Amino acid sequence: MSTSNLDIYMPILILLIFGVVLVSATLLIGKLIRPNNPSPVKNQPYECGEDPIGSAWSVFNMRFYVTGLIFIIFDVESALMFPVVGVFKDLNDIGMGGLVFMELFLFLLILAAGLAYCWRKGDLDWVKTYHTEKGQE
Amino acid sequence: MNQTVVSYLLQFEPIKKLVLSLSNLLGFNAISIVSFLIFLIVILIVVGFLATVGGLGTYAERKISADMQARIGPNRVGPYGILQFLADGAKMLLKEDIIPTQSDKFLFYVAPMLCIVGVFGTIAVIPFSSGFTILNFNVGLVYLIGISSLVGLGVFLGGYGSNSKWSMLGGMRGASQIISYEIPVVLSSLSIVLLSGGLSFSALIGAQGGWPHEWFIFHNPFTFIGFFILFIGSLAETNRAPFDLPEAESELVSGYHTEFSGMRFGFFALAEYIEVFVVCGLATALFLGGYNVPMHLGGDGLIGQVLQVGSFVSKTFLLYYIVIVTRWTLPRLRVDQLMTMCWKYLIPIAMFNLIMVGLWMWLFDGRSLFTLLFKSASVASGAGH
Amino acid sequence: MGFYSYLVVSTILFVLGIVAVLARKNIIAILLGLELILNASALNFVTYTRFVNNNIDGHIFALFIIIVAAAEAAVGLAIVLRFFQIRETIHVDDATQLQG
Amino acid sequence: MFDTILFIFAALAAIVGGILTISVKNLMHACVFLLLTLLGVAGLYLTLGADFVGVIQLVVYVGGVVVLMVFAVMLTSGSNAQKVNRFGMVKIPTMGNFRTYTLAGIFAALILMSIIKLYRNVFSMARLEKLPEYYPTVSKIGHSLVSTHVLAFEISSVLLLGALVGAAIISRPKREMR
Repeated sequence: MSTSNLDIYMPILILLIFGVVLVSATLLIGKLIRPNNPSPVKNQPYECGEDPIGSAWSVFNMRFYVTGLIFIIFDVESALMFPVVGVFKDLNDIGMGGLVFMELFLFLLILAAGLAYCWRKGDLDWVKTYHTEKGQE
Repeated sequence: MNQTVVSYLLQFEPIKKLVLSLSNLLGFNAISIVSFLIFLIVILIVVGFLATVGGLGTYAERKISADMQARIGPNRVGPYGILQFLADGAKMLLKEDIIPTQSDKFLFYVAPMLCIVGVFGTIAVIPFSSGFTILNFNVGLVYLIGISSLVGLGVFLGGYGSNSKWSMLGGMRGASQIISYEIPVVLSSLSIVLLSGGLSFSALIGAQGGWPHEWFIFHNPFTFIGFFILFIGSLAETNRAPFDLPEAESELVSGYHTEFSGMRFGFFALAEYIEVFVVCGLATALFLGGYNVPMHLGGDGLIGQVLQVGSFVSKTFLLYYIVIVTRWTLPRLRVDQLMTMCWKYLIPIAMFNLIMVGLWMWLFDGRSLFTLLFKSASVASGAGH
Repeated sequence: MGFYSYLVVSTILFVLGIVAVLARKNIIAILLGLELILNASALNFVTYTRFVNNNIDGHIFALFIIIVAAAEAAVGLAIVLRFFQIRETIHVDDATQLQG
Repeated sequence: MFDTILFIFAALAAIVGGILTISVKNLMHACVFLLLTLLGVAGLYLTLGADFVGVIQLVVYVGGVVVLMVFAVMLTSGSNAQKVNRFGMVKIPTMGNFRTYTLAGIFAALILMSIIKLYRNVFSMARLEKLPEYYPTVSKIGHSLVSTHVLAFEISSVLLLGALVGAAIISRPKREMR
């Protein structure tokens, strides 16, 4: 006697729904018992007592995007490496370890080249320095 | 393959009998209903336990910091102030819920929910013991990494939805920090997957032993470095000091949850403290032997399970303590230092580690350093005779 | 659940993606529609693997679709951001430089 | 019974998320609903027995692509959100209006018809008599990635390298622009 196959995903669904329900229910219950006296000043965003100037949804610095960009490439890379790394031990036991190691090594080497390129070109630097022709700055 | 707590409990006669009698009563196979009930009960227990851990985490944080700074800390509610977290929770529930007029109401609701859902999703695969793991998913490690990335999105949307400059900066920093530090964590856990040859937590932990020399942290020099990379990355992923830039009190007021009040803030805090437990559990499971008990004490029975839970939870709490002490010991990094540390130190070292662990695996067939040393020592002593 | 229900879901996703690509004028919204289309196609591959021929190739195809989608999102969004820096807009009708 | 429940939840999440993704006016909300769709599709993968593809969907899409989308939305929003584009066509620019949706709807109906025509072949295709048991896919995927599909595995790293370098070049600030 064992659980049927898809039943194993039950806890995941229960937990996700539980999280949603917990947040909604607590906020709903809280609505009944907590005070609610909004005022225009209270509902301002907090900026150390000053009146806020403009919206915060303004154009941000590009470097956050560059971080996300390099991240997603490495994220995808690790996602692709998970199954290969997972079978490395099995294949090593039957004497194919060298081959798989070489494949992994090549894969990592190509991506390390990408990282090295970004490093060399200064994409990894947070404080960007721009080299002008005159060598100033 | 996928073991669950239900399949463990079904070994016992009373539960089998319950299923059979219920099936006879209802006229169809009641296994799904019974497993649903068991899952619900176990999940309620585990979530209650982790919520208590999260609450006590806030208490421990304040008490330990008080000890380190020669203060007393919370001491009014209950003995030694241990019930302080309940008082805090009640206070948060009763606080007024302020939503700024300029903010995005939908995101204000979604952001704490994403944090809570992301953390609760990880609970399903935490390996408390060989039997009492809620779900021993055969890709548990990847699942944990994937579902916990919801937290980063919640942090960002919380900062964005507030429409306040401080929140915005905090959310931006938080998101870029969390995603950046995910890479070293994934790379160093990949090296452990390489050694154990499986993606489920039972395979990862089963490849280790009860004694410290059988743990993966002491398997070879590279995994020793890998542990620290994973631990640093975990600290950064949970926004703990010295990486608490998203909520840096002294520069960003309170970071991404500046505008959140009452229970919404409470959810962020709860998610953070539970996530610290989860990542400490991850480090324990990957590097510190997980739930293994030395000499397999207690066997496979119920006593053995309790000992395994004790082994896992005590190691995790030790790491939790280290996390808290670290917070009150080290100063905060600057943003550029943070990014430099991630991209120029941790990731290259982690990639190098992965390759070297692969090489070690290939050359020594996955034998640990201690096994090799013992063997050479016994060979030497055998030659001496 | 049966074969058809998965096909219905993936078809709906695909059509929704098409609608997003055609109706929206914001380049990022168009990219969101593209993600829907790619998801629908990957879902179809996995469905065929389960119901038609039980080999693993459909999963691998889905895996590579996900990978290519991620790479496409990275490059596409980089182009969008560059375009925004130059033209200060992300309206697709403003991207007329190549008209000559 | 639970497979049906899981399927219904996942399919509802996917479809409702998809409809909201293409219809809401706020782009950031559209990204959140895209997240719902992606979670739903991950759930559908799980019901199809593709556990590894499902969790990779979580890792790559939820952890990566959506974050990137959200970053891009934030980096391009702001100053000129209410500006009319230079053709002066629409009040709220960029998110489409009734006319574009009508046209897209007609076109999508045409595409739907051709898809249904294509599906006629699919429906007549020989299918498995008995559905296979669920099995762990990750080791099979790993084995085929190092044997049959090894070229795709290695070339995908080149693809990622190209994407990284290309996107880094495109998004790099020009010197004179500051």
